[in-house]
Amino acid sequence: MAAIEFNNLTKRYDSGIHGIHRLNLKVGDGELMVLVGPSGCGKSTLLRMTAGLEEVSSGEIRIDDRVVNHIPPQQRNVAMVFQNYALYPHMTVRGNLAFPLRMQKQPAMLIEERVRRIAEILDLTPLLDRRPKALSGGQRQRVAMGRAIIRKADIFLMDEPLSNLDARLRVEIRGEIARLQRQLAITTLYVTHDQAEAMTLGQRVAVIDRGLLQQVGSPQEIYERPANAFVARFIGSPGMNLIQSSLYRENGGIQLQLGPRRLPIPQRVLTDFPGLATHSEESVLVGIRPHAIHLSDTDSNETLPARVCTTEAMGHETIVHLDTALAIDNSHQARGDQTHLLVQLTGHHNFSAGEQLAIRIGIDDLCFFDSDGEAIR
Amino acid sequence: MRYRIHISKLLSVGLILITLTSGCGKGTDSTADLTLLSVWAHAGQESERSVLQQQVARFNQAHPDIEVQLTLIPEGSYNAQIQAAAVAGELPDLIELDGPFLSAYAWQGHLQPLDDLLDPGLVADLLPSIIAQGSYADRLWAVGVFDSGLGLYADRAKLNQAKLRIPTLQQPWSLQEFETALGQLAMKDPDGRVLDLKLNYAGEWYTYGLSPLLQSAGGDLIERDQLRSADGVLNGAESRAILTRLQNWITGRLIDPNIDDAAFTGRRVPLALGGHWNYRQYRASLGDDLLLLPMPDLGTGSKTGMGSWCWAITTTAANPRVAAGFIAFLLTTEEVLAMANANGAVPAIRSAIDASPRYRAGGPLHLFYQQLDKGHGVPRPRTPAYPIITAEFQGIVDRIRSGSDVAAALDSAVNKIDREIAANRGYPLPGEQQP
Amino acid sequence: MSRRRRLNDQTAPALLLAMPALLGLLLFILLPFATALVLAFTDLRLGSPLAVNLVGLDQFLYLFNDPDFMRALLNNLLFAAVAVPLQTLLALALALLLNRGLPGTLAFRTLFFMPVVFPMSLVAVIWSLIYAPGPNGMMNAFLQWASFGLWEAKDFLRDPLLAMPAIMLLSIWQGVGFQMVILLAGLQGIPQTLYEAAALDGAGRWRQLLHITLPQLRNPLIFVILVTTILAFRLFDQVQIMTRGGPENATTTVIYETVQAAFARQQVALASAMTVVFFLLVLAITLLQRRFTHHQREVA
Amino acid sequence: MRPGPGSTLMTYLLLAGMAALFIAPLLMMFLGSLKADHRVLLESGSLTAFLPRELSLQNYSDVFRRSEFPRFFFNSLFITSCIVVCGLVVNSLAAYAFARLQWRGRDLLFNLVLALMILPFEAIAVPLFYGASILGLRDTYAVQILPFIANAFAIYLFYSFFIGMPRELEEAARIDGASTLRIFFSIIAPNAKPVFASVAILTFLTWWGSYLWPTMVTIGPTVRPLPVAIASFYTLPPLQWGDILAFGVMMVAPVVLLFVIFQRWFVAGVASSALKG
Repeated sequence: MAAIEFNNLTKRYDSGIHGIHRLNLKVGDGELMVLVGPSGCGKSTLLRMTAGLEEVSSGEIRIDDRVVNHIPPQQRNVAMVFQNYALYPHMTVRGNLAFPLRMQKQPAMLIEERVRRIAEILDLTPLLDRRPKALSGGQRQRVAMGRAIIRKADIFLMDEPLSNLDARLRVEIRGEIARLQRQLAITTLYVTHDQAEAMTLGQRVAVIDRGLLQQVGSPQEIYERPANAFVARFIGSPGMNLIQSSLYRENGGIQLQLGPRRLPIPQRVLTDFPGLATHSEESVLVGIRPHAIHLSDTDSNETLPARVCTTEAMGHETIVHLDTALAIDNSHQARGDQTHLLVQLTGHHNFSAGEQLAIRIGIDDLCFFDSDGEAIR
Repeated sequence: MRYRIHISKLLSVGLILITLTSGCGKGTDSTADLTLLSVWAHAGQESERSVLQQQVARFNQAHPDIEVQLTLIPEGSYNAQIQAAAVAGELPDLIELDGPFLSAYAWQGHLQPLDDLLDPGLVADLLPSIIAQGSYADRLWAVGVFDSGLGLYADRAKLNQAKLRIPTLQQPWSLQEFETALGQLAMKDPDGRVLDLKLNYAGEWYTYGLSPLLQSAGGDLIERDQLRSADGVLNGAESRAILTRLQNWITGRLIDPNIDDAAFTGRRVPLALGGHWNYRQYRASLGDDLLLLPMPDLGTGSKTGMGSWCWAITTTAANPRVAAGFIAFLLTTEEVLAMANANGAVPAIRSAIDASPRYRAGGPLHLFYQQLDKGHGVPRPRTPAYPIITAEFQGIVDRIRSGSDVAAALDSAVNKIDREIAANRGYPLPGEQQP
Repeated sequence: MSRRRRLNDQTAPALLLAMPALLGLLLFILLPFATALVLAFTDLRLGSPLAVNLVGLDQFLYLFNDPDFMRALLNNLLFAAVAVPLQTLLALALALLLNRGLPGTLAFRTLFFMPVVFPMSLVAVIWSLIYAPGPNGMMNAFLQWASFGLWEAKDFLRDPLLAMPAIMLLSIWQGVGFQMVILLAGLQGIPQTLYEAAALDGAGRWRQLLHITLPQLRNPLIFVILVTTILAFRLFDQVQIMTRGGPENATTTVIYETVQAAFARQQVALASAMTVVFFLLVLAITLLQRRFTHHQREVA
Repeated sequence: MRPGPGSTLMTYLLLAGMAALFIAPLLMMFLGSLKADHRVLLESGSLTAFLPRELSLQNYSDVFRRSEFPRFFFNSLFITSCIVVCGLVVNSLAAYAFARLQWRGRDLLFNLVLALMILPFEAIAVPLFYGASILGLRDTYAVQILPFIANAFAIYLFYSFFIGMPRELEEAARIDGASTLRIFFSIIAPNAKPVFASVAILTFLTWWGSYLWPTMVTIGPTVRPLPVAIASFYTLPPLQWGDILAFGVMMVAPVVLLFVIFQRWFVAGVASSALKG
């Protein structure tokens, strides 16, 4: 059991690709920390530095208060599950499971016993004499897990362990991993690019982009109070709508320009976001979760006209792409271009393209970001 | 298919092997008070090999305190191997050498002179040709237990048919007679090819078998006094003339190419240049029709080839006396005869000649002995340059055969030989003044 | 300074692992070659009691004025110029035939490849028998049969005109399987879709061969040509066993001359110079090939 | 390229013709080895060369009587096995260090190794020969083995294979606590069997047939390998073709047997040598 601490951790590559830049993060003893971010953001690099597979350029990594920068992987007592599992193809499942213990020169009796137990836990007993080639994806994944947990490492490192599985299996094993981790209470760093996986699995989630730590917090916190426009866009499916907008000081209050309309910001919101006062007379980004936008039957002062562009029917919900007078921000995109306002409606809705709708945006559901994308709080 | 080779095990075996082989050199077993005498000889014909092996066994049995260890080396690379061993200082105590290569070894300082090691009585009994071939710079370095014989084998019936005179050593065929004989014989011959020069042999045979023609005509391979240059000798008028004649015989279709090595035994030709080693087979084929004739006198007398394998003691030999003892043993009458009977060569000592049914007076090969005894044998040039001389002469014969210009071939060879001698500064003896 | 040791700096274990091989290469390849380079500029003759001198380029000058050595070079070039294209064409033809995937292909491939596992020394001996002079020799008999009796029995290995072709023939026989296998692997790597596309575009068998097969085979072809060319310059075993360079230098080769100079005549310096010339030749061929293949990569 | 029936026939005809040319020398060697010496040359000019008549194993027993065949065979086997096995160890280890380990001077040294690849053995035979002579190593096993263990081309073949192996396997093993050597032997080597097989076969073929070097360095029959033995047996008078061919058959039989059994590996091994460049 151990806590991990990254202090000013930096990884530079000769090729100029950014690795990790001055990252500070603490992972508590027994905690499951999910590192999430788009591919190439540096999250795997962080994991591999923790494992000792990559050199640290500057800063330090501490495991249990011990600086491990120069300690080779063999001596860090960490276990790792690789994206492609890295099972030893020439060994049987039994051989794979036993390998870490054999490296520790454990007595054969004990190895046998531990392999048997782990196989039981992971339901691998009937597969013990097969080779990896003869296993299904899920089975391989379980062997990889088994190989990691068999040796009672201080730390688990998991590098996208579910990405090679189909969607159903992924959900299933996700739960299993969470259960195992709680049961074993081993400090775990879990890397994924899938925000949903991050949100369901992590006790805390660290969002990373372009080598920089964007935000750390519980899934709830990250979802509700994204630290910046990137996190706002990245977390949630679909991500938050970001609208270019401006604040105006008028009549002693602050008003928000939202498309053609100017909305006064009520006092209770200003209390929640005291920072808004310092950003009046500036352009800001307004974020709103797609599910917080509602349809309105009547045009009114509080509604905006919108035209249906496309609809994605998912069965239990419908996502509607709307053309509006709102200027959608494109500069903080995490996944693809977006020019429409997305609205997430529960239930099934039938709209035809071009249909005119009126939408209502509740002022209480908004988040605010300054022009750099930092959250205004 | 499943390959359950454990590579890691394989690899560890490999590592062990590395350590083993790097340690395993040659076995050096030596027992106390047993004098070891290492001997290298060429692996000749099977009969020759087995006689030598028997001789070694006999010697070892007769001398319980001496152990002769014999190594037989293939003839093809024999000289190269000895030279390489010399470089490494790994020469055995006693080596067998092909006569004409002796000078090179002696000059390089690998041999001990035999003058003081052999019993003068024994030396006196040796054929003069053996002494001649074994001498270099006025010392005796090697002695053979047999010498070689070269002559013209002839088909008596055909010679009689063509009404030709049977020449003798006292009165050999002259050049004119020889050419007339060729012509006469050719007229009666279905394909006109009447002489076998063993052109299929190639290699050292060319120098051994054909250079006596050169010498008989007054030419030579190299100037014999100083042994410094071939210029004016090998490409001199006499050499050029006789080799041109030789070329004419070949291109004039008088010579059988002897591809199947059966020109004479198949009685396709009535005349064949040949050596003592041919006798057994020829006799079997021609019976009483077989004649052995002296080489023709092409101007300066009948000349023949000589020299063969001989024994020399190396400078590395710790016990030259023991080595000389082994040589003396090989030169006892019985042993000389044993070997000469096996390979058919001319026994090296007179006492053995007398005991040899073939070589004694009246024997069918007595001529070979006479040629050697009476000084008709010309040793191949006794200079360390001999290897290049013979290589060049072989090249000359090859080029002549294919009809190239004789003078050009000779000049080019002379050029190479002289360059080689110059490059070695004329092979100065240790202590000799440099020119 | 000791803190500079980096986490993944594995110099110590790496040297341990690489050392035996590096040591071997150094001792048995680099060092001897460097020695040859140096010796080529001296007049060293092994065993000679005379002192050694530096002679500059004399040995090289000698070589290029030495008709034997020039003949050896010429023979190597001749061998490369004749045997290499013939062998490559034959290998290509065999590979194309086998690539049709007809039943029994495996047996044929086995057969064609079989001579490759034969040591050249054995091949030389077998073929010496095949080339036996006189009408009893297999090659003579075959040619006589094939020419309806017009062929006059020859002594192949002692005929200045025939010796080299004879050696070429057996070399091709022994080596063509090697090339064939490589070309076959290359052929099997050509996507079938290319042929289908070409067929749809109306290309016939020949045009497919010309415009798809050959361009796609470019790299394997260059490889086999290079290897065979280098082998042509390394020619030795056959010559040593069958003809000893003869007749009249008709089959002498650079390596044969080198071995003769070094081994039979102890002319170490001269042999070293020959070694250097030989190496430069091989180097030139290799560079030429590199150039060709690189060109190809840029295009593709 | 789907051949029609006509071209199929044509293909078979061509293949059969070529096959006849390829098989004739082999068949003649095999049958000749079973015939009396004088018949070999006599019959080689006619189709009787290929007729299995009056065969006997006499030549084979003659070979054993006339030469030390078992010794030569052992010598060849021992020398070649040592080169192959030691070569596999030494070259694969070096290739692994070049392909996977981080160390100073690696790239420089590797480029040097690549450069050595184009240096054919013949170019160093002469100085090597004198080196061996001066060190008194001639006529030993060592001199026929040691110089050929380290091989730049083998290193290259291993290197190409290792560089293509997934890194994760080694990383997993490192995390599992395996040392560098341990990783090599337990993880890398077992998963690189194809390249080990290729290199083993190429090395074996090269040195089983090696002739130039052993003619230079062997003197007597003690450490003489088969290629030199057959060459000297061939020049050893009297020339008895039956015996010579029997010698040849025995010399090549094990290799042919291996080839027929492991044919897939032979072919793959040879083809893999072309993947370079």
